[in-house]
Amino acid sequence: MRFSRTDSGDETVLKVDGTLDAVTAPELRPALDALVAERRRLVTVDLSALRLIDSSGVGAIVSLFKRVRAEGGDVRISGLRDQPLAIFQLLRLDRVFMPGS
Amino acid sequence: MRFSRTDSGDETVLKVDGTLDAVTAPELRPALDALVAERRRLVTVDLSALRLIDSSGVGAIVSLFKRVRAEGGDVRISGLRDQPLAIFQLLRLDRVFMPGS
Amino acid sequence: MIRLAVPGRLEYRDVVLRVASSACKLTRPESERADDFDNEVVSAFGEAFNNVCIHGYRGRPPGDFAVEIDVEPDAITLRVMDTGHSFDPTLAPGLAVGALHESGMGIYIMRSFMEMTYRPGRPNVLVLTKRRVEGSSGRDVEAKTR
Amino acid sequence: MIRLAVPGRLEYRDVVLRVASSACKLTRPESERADDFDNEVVSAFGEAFNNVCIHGYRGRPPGDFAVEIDVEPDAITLRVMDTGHSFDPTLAPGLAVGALHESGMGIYIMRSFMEMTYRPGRPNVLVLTKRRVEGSSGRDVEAKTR
Ligand SMILES: Nc1ncnc2c1ncn2[C@@H]1O[C@H](COP(=O)(O)OP(=O)(O)O)[C@@H](O)[C@H]1O
Ligand SMILES: Nc1ncnc2c1ncn2[C@@H]1O[C@H](COP(=O)(O)OP(=O)(O)O)[C@@H](O)[C@H]1O
Repeated sequence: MRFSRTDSGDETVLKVDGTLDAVTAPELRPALDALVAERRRLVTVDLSALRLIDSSGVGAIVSLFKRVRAEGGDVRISGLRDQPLAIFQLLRLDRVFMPGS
Repeated sequence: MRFSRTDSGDETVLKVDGTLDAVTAPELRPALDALVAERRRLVTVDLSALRLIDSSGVGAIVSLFKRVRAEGGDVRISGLRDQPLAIFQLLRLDRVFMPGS
Repeated sequence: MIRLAVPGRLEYRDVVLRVASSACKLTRPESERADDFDNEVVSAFGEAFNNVCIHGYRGRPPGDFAVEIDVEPDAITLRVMDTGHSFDPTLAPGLAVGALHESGMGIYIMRSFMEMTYRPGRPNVLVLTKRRVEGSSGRDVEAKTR
Repeated sequence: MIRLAVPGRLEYRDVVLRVASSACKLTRPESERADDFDNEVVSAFGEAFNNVCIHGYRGRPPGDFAVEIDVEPDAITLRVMDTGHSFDPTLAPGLAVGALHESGMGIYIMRSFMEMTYRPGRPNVLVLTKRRVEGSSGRDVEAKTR
């Protein structure tokens, strides 16, 4: 797993590549906590280069979503495909994170 | 393994992607035999998208080399990198197939 | 049959999932590419592995995570064995669809994507099976989990 | 320890090599990428697998190809076992460097890239070992095979 964060105005793009799972989700936590602490308005999680996610990875993103919303912000997901798309569809989370689609 | 052949004048570029090994080298044989039968002058084997090769794969390319040379032609390799490069260097074949480098 | 055993520790997750993913390829003609079948098998099996490491060996030195994989044309069976805590999978909370869970999704993912049976014991044996359906696609999943 | 067993047939090559390649990652910090070490281990081990399938089980129904992989920080040991024909690796023809061989390169590749021992028996046991050398790179290979 590798991630990169890009801020522009009120929006933050968090790009997460590789595998987000029980092994790597804990490594992402501090970056997620920082987004909440900084009360970012709009967080777009770019998963276009994510190959694999598991329930721990989904849990980390859902936790981010709840906490950012609690501060009045929003979280979107972009670029979902392949195995991560299958998981988000199964859990009906595609509608939560991609309300337009 | 996937391969594609492109002829332009006297030159043929044979691009081999993926893995060329004991499993897949036999699948490439008919394409190699055709190059020999057609007495191609210059064959460039493009290995820029080859991830893995083994001694069977090397054997197939060496066999192509010998037979094309016997007909007065030549075989070059382009794009060698990673594991395939390590194998060609070990066997001192990089000098045979990339005489300029 | 493919047999694999690793210590029941999360650091072996990549080894274990690569075997499952490569085994999936043996269920179809070489020309076909990875598809929903593979994604669903790897997803379900990955949750089984996590659970053994996280729950099965919680509070004790980790034993092995062992798996026997049977590959047929069009079907795969993964027989997972561990010597950790047993559990009752029927007690796993049903998932309120669309609700925002942060955990408790593992067994739901396994059951949705594959046939699953569990027999507690020494070892505990969890069997995950999936058959390729003629003309199947992601749409199958929707139907099955409704 | 990682233990893997598959039928000694070439179609299992991908399964077997993916395990070795993933095991290599366990020998280094997560941040470092695949490197010469991995390439050389996978190359050598792939030749060992081919030889068991092609020569070991020639003319008989294939038994298993089994491997035990020991991973330490900075080193890997692969212990390959098969129940096929035995052979004498010291009789393998030395390779005339730069000559155009079409076969007979497998044992040379194994010996060049890893430490190798072989003990014929039931099972035959081939052990391949490699240690990461401080500040090592592809240049090591040149030195070692000269
Ligand atoms: N292999 C296992 N060994 C022991 N307990 C398990 C195992 N798998 C699951 N469980 C139990 O079932 C519960 C539900 O599992 P799961 O749906 O995967 O969600 P989560 O792992 O997020 O709790 C776990 O919290 C745990 O108590
Ligand atoms: N696992 C094995 N079982 C039986 N014989 C083997 C085995 N590995 C190698 N050999 C013998 O050693 C010879 C040299 O092997 P190798 O250097 O890998 O080249 P190649 O496989 O191309 O012949 C083989 O031709 C075979 O006779």
